[in-house]
Amino acid sequence: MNHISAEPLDVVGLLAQSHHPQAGAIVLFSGEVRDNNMGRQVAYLDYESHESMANKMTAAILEEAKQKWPLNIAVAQHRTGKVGIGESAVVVITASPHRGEAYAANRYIIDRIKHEVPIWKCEYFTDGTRKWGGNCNCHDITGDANQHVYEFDELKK
Amino acid sequence: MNHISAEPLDVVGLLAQSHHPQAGAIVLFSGEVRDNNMGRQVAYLDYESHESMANKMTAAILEEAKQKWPLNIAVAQHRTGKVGIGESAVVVITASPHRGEAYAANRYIIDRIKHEVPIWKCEYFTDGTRKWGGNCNCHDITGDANQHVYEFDELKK
Amino acid sequence: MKVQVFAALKDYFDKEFELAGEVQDVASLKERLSALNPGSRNMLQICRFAVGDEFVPQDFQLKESDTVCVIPPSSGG
Amino acid sequence: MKVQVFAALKDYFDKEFELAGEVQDVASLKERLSALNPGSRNMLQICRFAVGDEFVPQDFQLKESDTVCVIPPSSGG
Repeated sequence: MNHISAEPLDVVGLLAQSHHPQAGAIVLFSGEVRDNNMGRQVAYLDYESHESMANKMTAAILEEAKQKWPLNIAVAQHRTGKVGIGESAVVVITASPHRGEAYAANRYIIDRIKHEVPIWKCEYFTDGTRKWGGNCNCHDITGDANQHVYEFDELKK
Repeated sequence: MNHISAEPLDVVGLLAQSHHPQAGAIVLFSGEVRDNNMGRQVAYLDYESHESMANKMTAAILEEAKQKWPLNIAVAQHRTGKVGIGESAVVVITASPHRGEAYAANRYIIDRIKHEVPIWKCEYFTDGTRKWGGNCNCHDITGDANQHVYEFDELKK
Repeated sequence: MKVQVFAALKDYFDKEFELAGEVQDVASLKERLSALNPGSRNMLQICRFAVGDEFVPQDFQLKESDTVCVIPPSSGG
Repeated sequence: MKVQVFAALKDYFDKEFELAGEVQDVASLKERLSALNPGSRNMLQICRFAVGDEFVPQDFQLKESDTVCVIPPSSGG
């Protein structure tokens, strides 16, 4: 599976395929484009990636999630190019025998993708301006571009 | 919306409808029937409900979730009747501006449904036997049929 | 009064039946049902009771015209 | 060597360009690029560098034949 897609993500199609006779819990996350950010009206987003690295790194994150939790299914796809309001920019699907693991793994995967995988968004606003945005700024806290503060860790505190 | 359905749940259809211009995060949970439980081979499940109470209580839980978190969407449906392996017995969809709230509210809703809403499953095994099962047994711990130990609370510890 | 039972309780009682004679409150009903079918006693101890779609406490006063639902612990999902 | 930049760095550099002359390691490359376009210095400080799809450290020795990718902090999702 290619984890980076220039075509619209087929979120419902991916969900429809995500069944497993040993999986009692399916969790799906879809990150969709909002019409506003930080008080400004958003027209659309444009995503760019280092595709080969993003693909490999996403696959590695899914593998690590499978090592940590007993997952029957672990799928992730991120969109590139122009993504309109309400469209999906990223989808993560996890399935496991019980629900705790499916939720935890899903959160782990999306948090790591957002912090680590070389994908960038440019916000285009309705006033015609644009802004490269929402960068992971964990280096401000950790002092190291390779050290992140993950939301899934913060939840445990 | 009827939260109790004797017809197969249209999980992908419900997801397809779940968009909102202010929602940056959609989380879907589907509880599906596994082919085994406690080491026994399951043929199918049969769910029964006190439909009018289950409907009202599910609606109330969704309302409470909306009070606790800024949700753009909060949907839940539970199946009744015979549900085969890999079919969905319950679906919960939440959407919010940011992902933390959508995950937390989703978990809160499914945990409360499972503990509180008058719906019961009977497991039918491949050996021809059946068992009313998986009852919430929080009263063993709390001494009160109305006091539950929720998974979403345990996560914070 | 009319009594409705659900799930595992149907192994002990008809799904819906008439209970003749006076039953003062929910606690008394629980005793009556346990006496009627001793195998159901443990299950009844952990059930909740509802009248008119609302859960009612042990001391809830029952009327002859009530329909009482006996609600075992949930096992949905 | 060949340099590829991404996202906000494209406001300072061509997406892909040749850098003539010797560049010893990643730290030196970062200096060369900052000198070339001082407005990019803050951004470059927080970027990671990759050769052959692998992140490389500051003291990674560069070869004339390398293609170096300059990777700003991620902002996917």
